[in-house]
Amino acid sequence: MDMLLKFLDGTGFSLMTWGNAIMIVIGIVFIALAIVKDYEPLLLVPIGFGVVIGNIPFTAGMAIGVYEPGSVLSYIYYGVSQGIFPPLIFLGIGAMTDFSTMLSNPKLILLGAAAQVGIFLTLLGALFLGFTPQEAGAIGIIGGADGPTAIFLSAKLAPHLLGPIAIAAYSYMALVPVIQPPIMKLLTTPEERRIHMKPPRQVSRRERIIFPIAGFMICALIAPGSIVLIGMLFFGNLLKESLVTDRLANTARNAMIDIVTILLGVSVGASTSADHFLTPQSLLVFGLGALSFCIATAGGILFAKFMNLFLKDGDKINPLIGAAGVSAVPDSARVAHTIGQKEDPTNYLLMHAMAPNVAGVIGSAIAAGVLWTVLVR
Amino acid sequence: MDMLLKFLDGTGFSLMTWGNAIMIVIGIVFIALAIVKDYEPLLLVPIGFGVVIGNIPFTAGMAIGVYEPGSVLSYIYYGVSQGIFPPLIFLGIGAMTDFSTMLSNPKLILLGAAAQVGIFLTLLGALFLGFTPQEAGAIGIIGGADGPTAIFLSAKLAPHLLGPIAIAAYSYMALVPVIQPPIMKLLTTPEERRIHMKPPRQVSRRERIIFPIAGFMICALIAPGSIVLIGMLFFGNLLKESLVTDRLANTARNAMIDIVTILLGVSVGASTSADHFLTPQSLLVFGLGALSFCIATAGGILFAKFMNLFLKDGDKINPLIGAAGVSAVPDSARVAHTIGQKEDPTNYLLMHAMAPNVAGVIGSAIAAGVLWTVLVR
Amino acid sequence: MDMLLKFLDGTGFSLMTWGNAIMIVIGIVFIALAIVKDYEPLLLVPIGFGVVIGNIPFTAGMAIGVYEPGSVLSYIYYGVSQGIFPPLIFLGIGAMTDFSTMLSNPKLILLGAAAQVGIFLTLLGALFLGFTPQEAGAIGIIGGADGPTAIFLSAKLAPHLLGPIAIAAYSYMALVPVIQPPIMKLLTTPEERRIHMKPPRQVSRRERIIFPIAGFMICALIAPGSIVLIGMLFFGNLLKESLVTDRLANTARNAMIDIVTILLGVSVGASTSADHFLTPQSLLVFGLGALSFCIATAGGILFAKFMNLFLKDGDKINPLIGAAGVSAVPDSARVAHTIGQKEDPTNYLLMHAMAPNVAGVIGSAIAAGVLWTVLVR
Amino acid sequence: MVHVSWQNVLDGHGFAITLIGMAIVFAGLLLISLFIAQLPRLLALFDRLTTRATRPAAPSEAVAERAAVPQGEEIMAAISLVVHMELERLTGESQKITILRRSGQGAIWASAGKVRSLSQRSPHA
Amino acid sequence: MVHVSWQNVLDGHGFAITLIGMAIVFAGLLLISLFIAQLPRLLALFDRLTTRATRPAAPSEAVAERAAVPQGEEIMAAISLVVHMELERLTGESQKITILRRSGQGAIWASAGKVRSLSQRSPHA
Amino acid sequence: MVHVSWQNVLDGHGFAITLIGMAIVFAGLLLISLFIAQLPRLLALFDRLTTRATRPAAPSEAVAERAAVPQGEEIMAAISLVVHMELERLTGESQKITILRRSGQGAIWASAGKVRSLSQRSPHA
Ligand code: NA
Ligand code: NA
Ligand code: NA
Repeated sequence: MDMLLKFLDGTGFSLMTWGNAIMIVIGIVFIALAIVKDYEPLLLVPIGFGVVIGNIPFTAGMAIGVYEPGSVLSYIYYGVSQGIFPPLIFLGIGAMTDFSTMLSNPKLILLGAAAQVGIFLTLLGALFLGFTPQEAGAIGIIGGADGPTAIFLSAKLAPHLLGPIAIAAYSYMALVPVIQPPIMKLLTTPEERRIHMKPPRQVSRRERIIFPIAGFMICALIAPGSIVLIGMLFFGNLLKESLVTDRLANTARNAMIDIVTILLGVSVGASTSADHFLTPQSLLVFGLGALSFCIATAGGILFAKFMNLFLKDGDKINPLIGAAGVSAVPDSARVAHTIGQKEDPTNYLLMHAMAPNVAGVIGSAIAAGVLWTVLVR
Repeated sequence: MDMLLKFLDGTGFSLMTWGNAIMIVIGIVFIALAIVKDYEPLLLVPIGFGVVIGNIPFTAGMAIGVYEPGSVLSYIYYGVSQGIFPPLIFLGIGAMTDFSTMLSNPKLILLGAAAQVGIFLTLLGALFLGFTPQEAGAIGIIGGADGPTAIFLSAKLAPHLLGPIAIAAYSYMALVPVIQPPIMKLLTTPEERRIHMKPPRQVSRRERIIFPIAGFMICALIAPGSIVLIGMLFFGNLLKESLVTDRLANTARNAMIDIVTILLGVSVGASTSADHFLTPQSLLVFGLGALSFCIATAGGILFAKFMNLFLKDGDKINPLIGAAGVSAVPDSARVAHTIGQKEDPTNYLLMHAMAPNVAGVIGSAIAAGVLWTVLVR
Repeated sequence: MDMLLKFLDGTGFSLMTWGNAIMIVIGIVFIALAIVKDYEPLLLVPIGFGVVIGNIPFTAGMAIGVYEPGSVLSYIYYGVSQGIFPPLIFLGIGAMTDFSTMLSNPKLILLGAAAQVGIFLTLLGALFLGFTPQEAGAIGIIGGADGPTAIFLSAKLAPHLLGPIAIAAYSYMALVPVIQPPIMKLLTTPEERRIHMKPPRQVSRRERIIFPIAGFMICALIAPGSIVLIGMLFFGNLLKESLVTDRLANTARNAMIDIVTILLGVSVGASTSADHFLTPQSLLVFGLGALSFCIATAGGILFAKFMNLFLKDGDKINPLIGAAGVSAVPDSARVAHTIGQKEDPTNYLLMHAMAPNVAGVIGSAIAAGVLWTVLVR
Repeated sequence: MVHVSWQNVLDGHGFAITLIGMAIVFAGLLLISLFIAQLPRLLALFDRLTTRATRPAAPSEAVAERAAVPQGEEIMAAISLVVHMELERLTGESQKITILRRSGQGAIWASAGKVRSLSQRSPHA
Repeated sequence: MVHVSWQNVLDGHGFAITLIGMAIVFAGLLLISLFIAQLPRLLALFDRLTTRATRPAAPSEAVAERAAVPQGEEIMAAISLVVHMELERLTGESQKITILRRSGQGAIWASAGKVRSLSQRSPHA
Repeated sequence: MVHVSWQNVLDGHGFAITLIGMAIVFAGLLLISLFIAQLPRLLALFDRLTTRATRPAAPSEAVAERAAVPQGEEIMAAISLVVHMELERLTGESQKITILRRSGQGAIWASAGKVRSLSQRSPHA
């Protein structure tokens, strides 16, 4: 009888808190958004289910939760907390990314740099609100709109904020089609949105092979903190472009990235138990994260308009594709394309937008490298 | 010359014991059964070869064996001893399991609960024979007829018995077509075996999506010890049923589960070196394990007959499918189907038997959660 | 301003050494050879890019490099330094190797034994040059022409030489089409090169199933140090040949071996930072490695000629296939075939050469087992 | 070795564990069973509530089903492509598949819908 | 740096290691070679012993080979299915494949043999 | 909780980090941009230097492209093979694929080129 009472005391029903209930609802909302609205389902379904798993209460000390040493979830989460999963995901992303539009129009790369202003202005805001420099750096990187980069940097600089930062980064990436359009319309005139761009030139195989090697060396020499992320990204791309290692590229962009995505998603989700997640800090992180996406979008657009001041008439950039510089591949490029087509249905911006889009991935990885180097203790 | 003698002293020929030789023969018998009789080859081939590997004698201290820190086999075995592999396998099983017949006929779920009586009566028997409560719990779970569940619970409660328990569980699962039929015939009349059941109704996509989430929450709240196993099972099923994460489900049920199955099979096999395995305790474990399968089968059948007392004529359950409640998916469901067809070749029980069959997986995972919570030290 | 200076001091430009620059060029040469000359691209591309990654200088203490605890590269390298990756690769190799030509002509197996003389004579040379016995053993194994075996043994005996040994082994394997032909022409007469061999007999499924089990037991009993490597090789082959575990064999020879190859290649490459790699010892390792390939080739050829002294006229062995005994599957078998066809275009030696070729894999794994047992401290 | 006796069972709380265990297992599966039995009714209720508020609530499923029926010429084009790609896969010269895929980029220009597949592959960055 | 000399080789037991090593390698591969050479004879002996006891001992291989020849209409059905599935795979909308597989469950009702594939997928639980 | 104030930003070197960070990001991507812009010119220069030394320098690409066009009868043979293999894959009896692959070894006898695929699979040993 005693045993039964003791067991019932340990069930989830009696240990359940309001916080857990709220988080479980959030997890279910994530799953529902992914399935019904098709918002980044490959991430929101694992994270959402992870949130549900992580908020079923349990008696402490049995090695069940993410934060208990020896638990299965803690072993999986190790790949997150040690920053192992993000580079492996970058390897797969590299093996599926086509840099050729970027190679055919190198000046668009700068738009991917300009959008990183979101990272640093958000860092200023976070400092202003009283976060430590390390925390502020980790929060700022949400504006990079790169899940793996955000997780990697938070794991290094502010592991206690990893949950909110990762969730914020992936949520806003899923919400890019909602966040960006109003800013894009606000900052561009209908004439600008109607600008047609020249079709990109054909890029040779040799250029595509040399680029990942040279690109890696430039980034890594200038910001050694980005060696691991950028290295894996370009290594994956070399596996793809060399054509002689196609079977490795195939595995990297299929079985490998899928396995890591599943493990990363579910364990990041499970790390958001209410007692760790439902804090005033998390709210601030989410607010700053939203801000950073807006600033980044604006940064890309405005820099495109700035560049147009120096460009000849036929070469002008459609400033909408500046918004794609935040990365969130390929959603923000699609948003740029869609907004452009609303103004002029004959305007195909998609491939042009891919150039700042993939440059944005490189840009935020460099930014993460800089922040890591400057802020590491 | 000294060196040669020393080397020859270290070869397997001079260190070989009778125990090793017996175990090697057992390993080869496993492989032969798998290939010739087609008994669960995906498990018996890796386990059988693992048994051969684990019983080649070697000089201690060179970091070769499973139990020597720093050896390759010990690193692989870590996934077993820490309970990491079983949840990953459940993830893959979830991604390949179709719960729709269960959803279409929910009362059959109770058969999957009834069959778990095998677990608890065996626990009583093991206690009676002088095993500690922890050991008894781990031995009882053999009756769950779930390899990963058995390994997970033994790793937590009685790691020194993991080898015999895992081998017993998988052996008897392979022998389900031999163990169950006599009991089924003994406990049912020919009229009962001829009972036809109504075809299951069509289940909507929404039901299949909601079920893994709701089912997980019910199980996890009532028995938090089952969070990890049940969580991964239903997470995998959600990946499959949501349809928007099909590529993740595909990887989970192919590359991922295969890799883990290979590593789990060969390292569990290799953990059965004669000095650890050939003990009187192992014999008792095997005896109790056989008993538990018989009790579980009887439990499922008798509960079906008990339910029939309360059901109207057209709704009666064919008690043969009660035997499928032990899980051992899908072998025991096939056995129920085959025995039913012998009595009446027009009777297709297979899909009906799948309902208690998959319910049995959930049932034994809950039982494992309860045992872990109650018995953990 | 201070911060900027401090940051600039930490960039790769200011920390770059001549050593790093040389190594980066070497890495790029590896990649170029792989892509342009098609020399073992699956290995040289990952290793080459790893060399580039490992030689970008960085501020110590930030957990970036392979040798810094807690870095991502160090976690990946763990699979190399603990010898975990090589057996997993052997598992995949076993699952893709067809031993049937070897089974159909068992006397050719001895050529795979004779070629291992390269290992031991190189060991003598290394001892002579002042290497310790452990180092000498690890250097000698380069002559086995098996990447995983070389890595496994160096990790156990001389971890500080792992980089040069692994690079040497894979480089010379890639260069087999350059190294072997002159030796083959030097040691054989045109008449010998024109010897035709009888087509191999058909091997039954049962023979192919029994071989991996029996072969493993023979090797493991005679040289227990080879249990792990040989065990995984034959386990993989059993998965393939049993036919009932085809899905496991498929995953082992695709997703699994690809993932491990990527991680092994890039982390071995990254372990060659100039300060660890550019030493006089490395030069000696490369010199001895080249020697060992030559000796191994000569050993196989000469032993074939020796065997011919005792064989009847129709049964004589074409000594060219002796060179395939070094393994380097299937390159050295192809070389034997090509050289044979130059002398007589109607002579198809390829399948005959596969027999010593795969026997050479087993031979060098046994040799590694012996060296490990004799030299382990 | 401990003695074989019923005292062991009592000392180990065997009967309590058995009763609690079976009770929890039955409770869990009974709750699931009841939930499943009510689920169609709950969904019908939910549908009535939502359709009253907005018109067609879940078009995604309809879209998916419609999209599942490929148009005539698409099929013809696909047959040749499939065979071509498989042919290449079988000959082990997978490089060419990549080349082929790349040449398909011209088509991407004209149709935003196809990019969905790209998104499904790389949702992280 | 140690001196370069033959003394090193002697101190390191170089010749003993070389001799033992080559002896073991040869012994191992020689034993394998002998075993393989005798294997057909052993199997023939085994077959004679077993066929005397029971009749046809290894039908599994025969079955496998027979099953390898697909019947006419099966092929026709498969061509369309393959093309249809590949088409879907190429368009990246893999959801539909699942739907298709599910509709195939009607067939499972009638043929127990097909369930073998399910078993080969999930043998753990 | 620390006060909300601009002093925090100054204490945390916020502006320095921002300036350095943006500078480095721009520098990195600008360098890449410049490099890419010059790359075609560099490659043309490289080609002129090498073609002066030796004749056709990069035949591998040409070979790859030529090989990408499969000959007529090869395609016909492939169609049946593909369908046959896919059929087997779909029925879940993958053993047969292995048998088939094995029977293909006769062909390997006659053509060394096919072994390339083997090499691409197992380059380690
Ligand atoms: Na970005
Ligand atoms: Na069960
Ligand atoms: Na070798």
